[in-house]
Amino acid sequence: MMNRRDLLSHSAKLAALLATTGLLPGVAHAAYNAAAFDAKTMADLMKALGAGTPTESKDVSITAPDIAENGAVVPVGASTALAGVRKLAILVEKNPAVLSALFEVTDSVDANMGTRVKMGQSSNVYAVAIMADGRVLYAMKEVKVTLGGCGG
Amino acid sequence: MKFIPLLAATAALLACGAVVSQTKTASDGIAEYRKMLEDGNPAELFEAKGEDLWKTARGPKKASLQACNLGLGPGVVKGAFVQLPRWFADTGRVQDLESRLLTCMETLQGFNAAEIAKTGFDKGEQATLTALSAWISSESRGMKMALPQAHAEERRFYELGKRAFFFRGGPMDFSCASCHGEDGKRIRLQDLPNLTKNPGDGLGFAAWPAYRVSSGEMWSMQRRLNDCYRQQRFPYPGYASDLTIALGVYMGVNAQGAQSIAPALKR
Amino acid sequence: MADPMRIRAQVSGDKATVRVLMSHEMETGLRKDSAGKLIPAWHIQDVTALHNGKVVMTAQWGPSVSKNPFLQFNVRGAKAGDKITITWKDNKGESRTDEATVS
Amino acid sequence: MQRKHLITAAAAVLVTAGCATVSMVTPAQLDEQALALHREAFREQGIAKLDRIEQDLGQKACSSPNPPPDAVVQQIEAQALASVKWPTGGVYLGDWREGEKLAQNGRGMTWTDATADTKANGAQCYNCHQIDQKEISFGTIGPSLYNYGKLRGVKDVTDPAAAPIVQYTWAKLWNSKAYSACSNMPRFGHAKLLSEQQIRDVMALLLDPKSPVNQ
Repeated sequence: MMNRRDLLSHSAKLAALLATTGLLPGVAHAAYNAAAFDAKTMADLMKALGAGTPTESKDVSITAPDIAENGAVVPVGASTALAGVRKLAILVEKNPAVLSALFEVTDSVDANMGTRVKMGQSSNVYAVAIMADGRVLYAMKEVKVTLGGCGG
Repeated sequence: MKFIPLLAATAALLACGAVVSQTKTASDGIAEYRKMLEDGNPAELFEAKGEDLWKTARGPKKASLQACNLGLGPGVVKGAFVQLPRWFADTGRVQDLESRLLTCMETLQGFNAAEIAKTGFDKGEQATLTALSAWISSESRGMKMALPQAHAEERRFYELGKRAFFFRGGPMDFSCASCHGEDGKRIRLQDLPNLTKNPGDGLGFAAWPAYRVSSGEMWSMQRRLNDCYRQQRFPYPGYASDLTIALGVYMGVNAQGAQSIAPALKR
Repeated sequence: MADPMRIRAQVSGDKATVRVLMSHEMETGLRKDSAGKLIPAWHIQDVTALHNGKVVMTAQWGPSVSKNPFLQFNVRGAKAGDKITITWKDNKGESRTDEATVS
Repeated sequence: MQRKHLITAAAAVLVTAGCATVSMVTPAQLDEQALALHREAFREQGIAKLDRIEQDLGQKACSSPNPPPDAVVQQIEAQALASVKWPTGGVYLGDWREGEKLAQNGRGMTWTDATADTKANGAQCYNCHQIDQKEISFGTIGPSLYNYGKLRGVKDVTDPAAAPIVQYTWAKLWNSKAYSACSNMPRFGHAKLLSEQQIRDVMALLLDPKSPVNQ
């Protein structure tokens, strides 16, 4: 792990660089897909992403706990060993909007993304892989969200 | 009402229904969840901030805290956390980490300690204290709790803290001991450390400050105690008041030898 | 300005595991304050990861990513001494970039 | 932090006089000092006024790792039992569905709660007890209450044979100290934490043969 001081001074330089160019070096960023993040169902989401009908697949894995001690932080991972993955998505079925995170992967990273999401209640959680050949594959797991502590 | 005592006995006999095997599964599930969160504790973000705040010249006197004596000599941070609260000759008081930081912020940096003590958590210089305690505690990570008890005041505070721990009051008759006085108890699915003795490495006093997952906040020990009193339905305890410091001495001395994992990650 | 990220990038085999903690409220826009007023959404929308200056991954996040977000991924072919750069941008247009050296 | 406490000052005098040890301060003096520490530390906030740290007989007697003497225990229990207000019209049971909601709810009476009205309060049962088996997140400070009525043979709450257990349960909820002077359980009726109707609903959760608790 790098020294924190170095990290700070380095990032200050970087920030200065970015400020002068006004651009991130070499980043062609897709515009934020607001429609996808408004989608209430998996079907709506696929429409917003311009993707086909998803099918369950053993080649896609979801990592999530059986029980979450608190819904504010639920660790979720999506991965697949398949080649030709374009996007990986993490969905929570019963959240007000189903999509939590959408990753655009390149050949320079494993198709294996981990993050943490909020869950309002117990729900199915999905890892979805959108493939270069148009296939949409998913894995699903139920996560129980428990009430904890004194509750006051 | 004559029937009642007899029935009470019957009821007591019947009271211990079976706790189903599902419990074990739930506890295992929680353990698995906690393990998944171990790597990447957001407390790190506060540690980084605290280290910066310690070293930055701030306050009316434009001074850093690097000359602050946390008990092991001016500027010595490593190992200081596991020996607090302790007696300080310059103030003539037993002080916990946050009380001591207030002293340093006042004497070295020229802040008004009483004003900061009155400020709400996470606001203004209180946010500074939270970050500082996160970093200072992290500098003793893995060390064993070793509160000194050589000074008479330290021993007196232990006795006062013990009394505070068992003090029942409020509309629900709660004391600290209501929840933390026995082994193997839980509130909901959360294990309750028995704080009347050494509850083990990284439990209870040896786990705070901690990042609270439920609120997404960094909590210092003072904040932890403040919320315990809130949940006990007590009135509002003064920040770094002698009562809270005495409780710290009681829990810290009981935890003697326990390894500190602060700043930890909590529900 | 937003607080710095914590980035750890560690070699394991022929790749490096990158773990990032970001300091952000990630307000959902669905919560109310104590006065009953809706707190506006405020969350990271875009994340970009660079390996020695080359984009290796981008992400879009909604408000349901947890407060003080955590991100983990593996960069193929990354070696000790390589640079990993992470940038996030939120829906208010604020952004933050930090860099770490693979160890 | 300029506040210098009298007791601290007094202790400092002892210290400077030399050879000060805790043994020089008697337990009774420490008790007094601890009380003073409480009075000094707390301020009122919202609905949490300072009268909350004024202890009654039972609170005071149960503020120690050791139980109070037998005579005091009996006094506390007798007072508690005498304090029980029996339900108006002899109606002991309400709606178990409402009872379940109350059992789940751990809110009320803190300084962040707007009102001390019983309507704002939960009964907090799951914090300490297993009740409905479907709820896996339950505490273990109190005994399991799963099958509470069934285990005690309550098939019809209006049956006179069920009266003793029904009445015991009511009294336990109203003032838990009636059967155990230092019980950890709050005095829901006596301390005005729950209304009569709310207690009826919790009673139904525990005793109604139709309640999921008794399946």
